[in-house]
Amino acid sequence: MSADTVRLSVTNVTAGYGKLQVVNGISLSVGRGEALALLGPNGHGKTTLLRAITGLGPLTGGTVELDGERIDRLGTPAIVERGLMHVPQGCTLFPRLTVGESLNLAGRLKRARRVRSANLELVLGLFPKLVERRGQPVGAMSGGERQMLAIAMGIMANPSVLILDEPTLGLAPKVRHEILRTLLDIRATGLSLLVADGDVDFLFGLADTWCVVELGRTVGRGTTEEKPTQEQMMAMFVGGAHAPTALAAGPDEEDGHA
Amino acid sequence: MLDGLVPVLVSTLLLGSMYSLLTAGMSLIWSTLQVFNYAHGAMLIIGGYLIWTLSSTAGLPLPLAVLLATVAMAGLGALVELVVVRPLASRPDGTLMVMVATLALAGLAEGAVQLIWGPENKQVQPVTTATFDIAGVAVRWTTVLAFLLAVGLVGGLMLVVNRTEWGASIRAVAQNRDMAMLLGIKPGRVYLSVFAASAALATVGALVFATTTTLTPAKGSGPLLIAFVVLVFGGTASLMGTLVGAYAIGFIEASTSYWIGLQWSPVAVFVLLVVVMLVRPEGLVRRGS
Amino acid sequence: MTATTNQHVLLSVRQACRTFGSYRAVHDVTFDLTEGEVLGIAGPNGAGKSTLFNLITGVPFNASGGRIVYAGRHIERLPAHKIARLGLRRTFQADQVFPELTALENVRLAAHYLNGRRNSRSTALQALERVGLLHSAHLRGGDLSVLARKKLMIAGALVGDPKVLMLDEPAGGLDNDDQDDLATLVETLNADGTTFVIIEHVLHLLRRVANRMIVMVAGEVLVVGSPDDVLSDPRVIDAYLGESNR
Amino acid sequence: MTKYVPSRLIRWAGYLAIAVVIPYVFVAPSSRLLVCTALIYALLAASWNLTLGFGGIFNFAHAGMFGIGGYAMAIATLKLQWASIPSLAFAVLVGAVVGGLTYLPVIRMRGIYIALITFVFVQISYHLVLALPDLTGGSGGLPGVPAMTIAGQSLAQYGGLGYLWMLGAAVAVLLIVLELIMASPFGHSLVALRDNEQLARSRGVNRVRQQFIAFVISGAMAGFTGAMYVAYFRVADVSLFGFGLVTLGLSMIFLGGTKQIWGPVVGAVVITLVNDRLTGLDAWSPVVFAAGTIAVLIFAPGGISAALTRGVAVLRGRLTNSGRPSTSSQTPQRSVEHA
Repeated sequence: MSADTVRLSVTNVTAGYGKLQVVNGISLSVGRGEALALLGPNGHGKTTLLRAITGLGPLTGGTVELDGERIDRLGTPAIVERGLMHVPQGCTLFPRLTVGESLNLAGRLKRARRVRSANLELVLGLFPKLVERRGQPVGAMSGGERQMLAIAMGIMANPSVLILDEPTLGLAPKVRHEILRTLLDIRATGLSLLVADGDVDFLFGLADTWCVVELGRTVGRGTTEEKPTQEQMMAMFVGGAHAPTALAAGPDEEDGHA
Repeated sequence: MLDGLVPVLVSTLLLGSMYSLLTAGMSLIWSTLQVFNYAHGAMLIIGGYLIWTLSSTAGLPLPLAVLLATVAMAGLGALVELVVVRPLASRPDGTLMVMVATLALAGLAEGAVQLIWGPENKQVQPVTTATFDIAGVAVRWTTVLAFLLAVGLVGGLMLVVNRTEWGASIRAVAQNRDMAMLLGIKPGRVYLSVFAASAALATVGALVFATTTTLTPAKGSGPLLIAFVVLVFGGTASLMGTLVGAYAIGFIEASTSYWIGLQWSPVAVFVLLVVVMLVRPEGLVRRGS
Repeated sequence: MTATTNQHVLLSVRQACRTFGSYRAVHDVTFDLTEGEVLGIAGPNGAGKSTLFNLITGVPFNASGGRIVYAGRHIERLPAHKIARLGLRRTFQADQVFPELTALENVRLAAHYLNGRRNSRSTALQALERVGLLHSAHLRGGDLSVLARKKLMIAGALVGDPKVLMLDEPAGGLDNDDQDDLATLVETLNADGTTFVIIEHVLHLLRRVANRMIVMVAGEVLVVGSPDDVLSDPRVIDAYLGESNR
Repeated sequence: MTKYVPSRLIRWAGYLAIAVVIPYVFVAPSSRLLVCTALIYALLAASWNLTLGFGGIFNFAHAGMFGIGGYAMAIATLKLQWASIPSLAFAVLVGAVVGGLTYLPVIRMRGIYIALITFVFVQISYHLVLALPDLTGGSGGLPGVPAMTIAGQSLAQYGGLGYLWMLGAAVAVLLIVLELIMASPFGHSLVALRDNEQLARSRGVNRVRQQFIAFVISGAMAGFTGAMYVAYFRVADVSLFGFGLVTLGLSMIFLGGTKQIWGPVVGAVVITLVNDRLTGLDAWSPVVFAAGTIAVLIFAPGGISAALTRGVAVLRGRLTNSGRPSTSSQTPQRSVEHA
């Protein structure tokens, strides 16, 4: 992709907690209207990376740029105000707020306020379930409904790049399908997506490019047209088994802070 | 026994109103930051002295004095958050540190009040000393005023917290800080406003307090304990619980003083508190699902 | 690995379930653990694997329903410390140790409360030796490497020869060499007679050490069988990868 | 922790040596008063740290157990006319029982609720004392507690020389006892429960049992301390349950630092000395004192003992020149935003 269409650009980011370095120098970029899938076994740094990008977790090195502007020194509210939204993994949202209140709150950002009613119409159209649930507290909803609300809140923030961490976790296949369709619809409006998930079907249905994270490094990447083999994919998900080939493919190994 | 009912109820009305005003701010801070502000009683005392200065010394009409004092105290509350709470709250052992710091702050406030206003008793003159009659018992109009203030302000706060965007962001920060920040809410600002609102409410509580009893620099511990007891009784999570708890404690106190003896009322309240904690410890601190 | 030759059932789980409000994290899970075997448990995130460990060991909660019999005793209502004292021990995800205590103190604490105060120090040293951490006995838990902390967590569970060790994602966050190291440790301990239940995402590790595998999906047992059969089972590949990647 | 046994014995000998030397260093009555006060507070703060620092329980009730121990002493000597030693033992026993009782409402609670409940406990004691004037003397307190006598010798003789001996020895013994506790599996179980309750429980630790024992032990220590306080100042009154004492004790603990057993002792000594200097300032003294406490909390996390141990570690590193790379080289560009 050419430089002027790059929205989010992550360069050589390291992150971790205390002495434990979880992300060891990851670089990736997401273009306008593009969807990038983040694959890899659990506990290898995907969530830590995503949290570091939006300032929810500590970032120990590297740069993050959004539309050419450095955002790695900004706080989360400022990052979101610039158009980078993040729906964290297993997010419980606000259990004692109603669905309506949550959506309304998500649209109170400066960048979202003027289009709040239009976006509300959009998300209620995408997730009709939320209409009937509007007056109910979020804590009383099922996991699937809550995940839909989380994505809807992400959209209400009117971002230019939306990060989704495990959006299908714990959801039934039918619900996954609904969410996939919705996300494809949103993508079509020009929104960029960075998605980590455990469901390969889902990811490859959604994304243009993929990137595998193992032991805090990217160990492979490609486009969804050149789908990896089942063997390779098992390796991505369960880690290690086929590591020699996967590791060899690592294009950007910077030996950070081992 | 029944002949005491009216005076007990009137007394309950006054005490409950005072207690709900004392506790509402504390409850707001607790539900947002999950800390107890041990300086809350001291803030109330400062508020009371401010009202006294503005009305008795500067000669301003009482309502104006209360208004000015409330605004000043809101500023002081914000300052406390900024200087004392903020640097400590983000530490791993933040809750304990904040509580110890506010405890120290209470001592600081006591000394400061003594330096500024001296150790003598002060009393704020009530707006009116007029009374009216219920079943042969003279009731002060100020009791009615206190009730209206309590229900109006605490009820108003409930409306603000439950119906406005500011209220929603307070609840959002309390329930899920990360997600709140992802919606552009700055937790620091929310905390600041919560401390300001809490101090403002305490100042109105101070009006009732300072007209019913005298002010001395060391009097802050009384209201603080009452606030603690109300928090446990009414459930710490909701302002409605605060309101109910405040009047319940007011009733227990009024009835034990009337029927058993004045010195037994705090013991009765605390003993009941311990019993309640033993029987339903989680029940009383449980949040609404 | 001679699990199948000895048919003595050590742990029997019947219709175990755990609900949180309306959410069913684990639903009607039934399985037997035979003495001497290594049972692997796999499944995608959120399948209820750790919850199953929790309800069996009572930390931090017991099962909401079902029966769990360990060594002839019902344990479904026992508090965690009593279950552990019976010899059914577990580790936790990541690398949890007591950071301010030394490695020896970490294990000695377990020896004292699990195995009795007598000889707790030598019991602890023995456990440290078995996992190969004797040389680090006087280092603080927080100063150890990730692998060493994982081994320390195992050593704490290993005091006084428990019958069953339940390991929750022991290989998570380890590189290939460390994973090998850990697998060797499991094999050695198993050869010495310890029965294992292991939750693991690193399936090749399970393939190496497990005699039998359970794959869980959405709080229920999907497949039980030998690792090779289970890992080539289309239902399992579906569970991990989705239907179109078969 | 247990590696250098000889150095531990040397340290203990040091504690005892200091206790022995103190009476000869501080001879003037005013300085003896100050030192005795500091030692009593050292007992209070160091024993409080067992539940608060090492147990990680937000226990504000220690001051209440201290006060009850003090009243037990006063009642035993004045109302029951008991001798000093049985009275002291009675106060220790009462403290232990009250400590155990205090834990009961705490059993099912976690974290911050404990701070509220235990604080309220102190206030219940305050009001109970006022409500039972026949026993406690009400707001007038119980003045005229006799000076402690051991083997017919009053500790108050020679400008309180006996108290100085006894309190110095008590602090030294308390430090040694606390060290023994914290080096034992019981002490480790408290730390384990504080740092990782689930892991601790799965290692056979029964939370309720261990913490109950901790409350009983700390109650006994507090009872002893309160009894010594009352025997030294010869009066028990409601100020024992005052707000000020809670604040004072907590300030000592956090100024000294909770990580080291001797930390609160250092805090107690420093604060007693500072308070003594501040008495000339009248109402300014609580202001300066509280502001100082808040500043310490904000700017010196870990307190004096943490600063000292850090300093010693740096010095040691310089001396041995082990060439260990500084771990702080990776300064984070951005830590998690908290405000």
